[in-house]
Amino acid sequence: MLMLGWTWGLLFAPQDAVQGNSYRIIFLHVPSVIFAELIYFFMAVCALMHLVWRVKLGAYLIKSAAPIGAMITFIGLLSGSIWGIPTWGTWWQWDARITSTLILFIMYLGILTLHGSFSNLEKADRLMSILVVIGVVNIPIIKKSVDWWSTLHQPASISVSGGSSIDPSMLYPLLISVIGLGFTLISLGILSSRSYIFIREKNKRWISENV
Amino acid sequence: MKLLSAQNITYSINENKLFHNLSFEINAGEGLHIKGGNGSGKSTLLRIIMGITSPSKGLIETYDQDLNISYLGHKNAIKNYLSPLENLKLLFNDAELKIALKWLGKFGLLDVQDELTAGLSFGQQKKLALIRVFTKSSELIVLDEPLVGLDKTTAELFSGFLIQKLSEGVGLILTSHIDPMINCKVLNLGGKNAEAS
Amino acid sequence: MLRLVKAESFKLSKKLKSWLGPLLIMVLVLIAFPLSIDISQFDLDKFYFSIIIVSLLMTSFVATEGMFEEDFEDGSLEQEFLIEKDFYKLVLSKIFVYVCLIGIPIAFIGALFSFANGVAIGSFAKVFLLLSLSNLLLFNLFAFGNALSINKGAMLGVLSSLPLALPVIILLGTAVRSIQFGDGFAAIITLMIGVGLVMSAIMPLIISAALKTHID
Amino acid sequence: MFNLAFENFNEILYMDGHGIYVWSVYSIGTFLIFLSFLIAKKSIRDIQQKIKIKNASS
Repeated sequence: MLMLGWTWGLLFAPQDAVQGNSYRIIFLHVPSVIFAELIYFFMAVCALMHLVWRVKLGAYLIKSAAPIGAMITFIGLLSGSIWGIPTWGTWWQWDARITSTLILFIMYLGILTLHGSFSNLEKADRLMSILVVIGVVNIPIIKKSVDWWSTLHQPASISVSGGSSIDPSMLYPLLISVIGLGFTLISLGILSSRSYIFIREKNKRWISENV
Repeated sequence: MKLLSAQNITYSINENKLFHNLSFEINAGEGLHIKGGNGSGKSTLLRIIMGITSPSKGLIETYDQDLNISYLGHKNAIKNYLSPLENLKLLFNDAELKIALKWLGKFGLLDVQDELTAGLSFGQQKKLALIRVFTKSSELIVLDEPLVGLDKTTAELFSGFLIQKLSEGVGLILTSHIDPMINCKVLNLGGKNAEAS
Repeated sequence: MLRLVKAESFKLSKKLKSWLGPLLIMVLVLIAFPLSIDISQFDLDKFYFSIIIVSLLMTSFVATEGMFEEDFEDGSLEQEFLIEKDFYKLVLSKIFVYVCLIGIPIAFIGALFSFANGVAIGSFAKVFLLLSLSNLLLFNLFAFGNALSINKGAMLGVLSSLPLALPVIILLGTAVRSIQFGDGFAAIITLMIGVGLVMSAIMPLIISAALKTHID
Repeated sequence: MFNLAFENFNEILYMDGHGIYVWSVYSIGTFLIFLSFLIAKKSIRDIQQKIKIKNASS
């Protein structure tokens, strides 16, 4: 799985040599923003699993997915603002999308700090899951309201996606890089959740037998 | 009459087992003294019995759905920015308040009833907290180290009260390092597979 | 329920720091801000409302800080749990009392200061209603943040729930515009009342689950 | 479609002046992803070692 992830992941570096200029950032930017949200929804599903059916694995998965989510959101923000320098002439715009992505990033950090602040890990798991579930309810609300706000304040806001008529020679590498990043993140997630499960269950017999 | 029974209670915190497969039951008018060293899980067991903490495995069964429990733990649940009198007024209605005031007199706290509780000594605060247990009518009394910090006269008043309550058919569960001078069953948490004797 | 409301309001009224503090902070920010910058009245008018809104956010942040902490520290939560078996009523009455004793006065101060902003006398009631409603929303949200991290000081939890409050701020901004231009205000107020009702019904459930986890 | 957009290696680096942005984004991105892989691997190795030590001692 790891090998597959890396082979796919490595693919997107050569592929984006197809078209010119700073557009190339799209091959990192768009996938990372997509996964920034997907990971959060994944975490929300895990949180529900943890809260409703008391599956411990759910909490473990959230805990190991949250740093990855924070990282990928950060990459998305960073690539977006660096992309903004040549195209918009500024690295930050109070645009709806950017703002809501920033809020998402803050939420990831909040989840991480919340979990880190408890000595009783089971409590931490449960409270974190509650926060994640509340957060997922709020994401669409935040998105909507930020959208609303930005249309009020800047009617002529800059559209981030490069239009709907995207050329196939750009679309295919984009798709491939989305899939590639997906596999990379899945393998990363498996790795880190494996280590976290080890850490949490180190006293169980099946772990010590299968080191 | 059975008040409450525990079946195969196991509790572990961060995967470390605190105790394993405990079973016991409490009948009305019966006392249970839980003994054990520091960190053997006495307080946790009390919290499990009251349903505050949920056990990792096992079951607590109460035979009356709304069993009235009075509880006094390590935390007094007393507001230290209020006076003793105000604290009592927060807790009780008028009828109960009369009984509470009587106890306040017996404990010698009438002189300080209008001062801030924060200024009271540890023992005085403990007495104030005990009044809650003494006044509320309940079917089960749960006490965690009630005798710590109490002087001899109060301790005697206290065990006298408990003995009277036991004879009235109230169940009692307590932990204490000091002998409470009451006849009750003993549950020792010291060993691994402790059982009620 | 009535018992809890009475007890909570008695407790809060005895804690001078907890209810007077936020009010003072609100007044202080609103007075200090115009003093701190050298700006003409006309320019100040343009964004004084956003100062009111931000200080509203900050004061409700401060006001809710010790909401559950004290009850958790001294063991009152456990006692309450033994009586009621959950915290729904406690949380509901706590939020109610806090909104009444702190939230509404803050809203009043905010509305008073909005006069300085060239708001017509007739709009006073509107601004007041708006700010009180938003305080209801904010207190609910911050109470949730508080409940998440009572054992580590409330700050952390409130910070992690801060993003949840942003929509309220945005909504407020819109509402203020609608007051100034005199259209769409009724729709916004209805929306806020609706959201407020739903939230005050659901939030205590979530908060009491969080509190339960804490004393577990 | 599969023709290279650039004529030589220098142009790939330069990209009409946008190269610095593009390459910095990619280098930071890959660096972060790579770093998190390393961290995850290291924590697995650490915990495995701990368990082994524990197994040996018991």
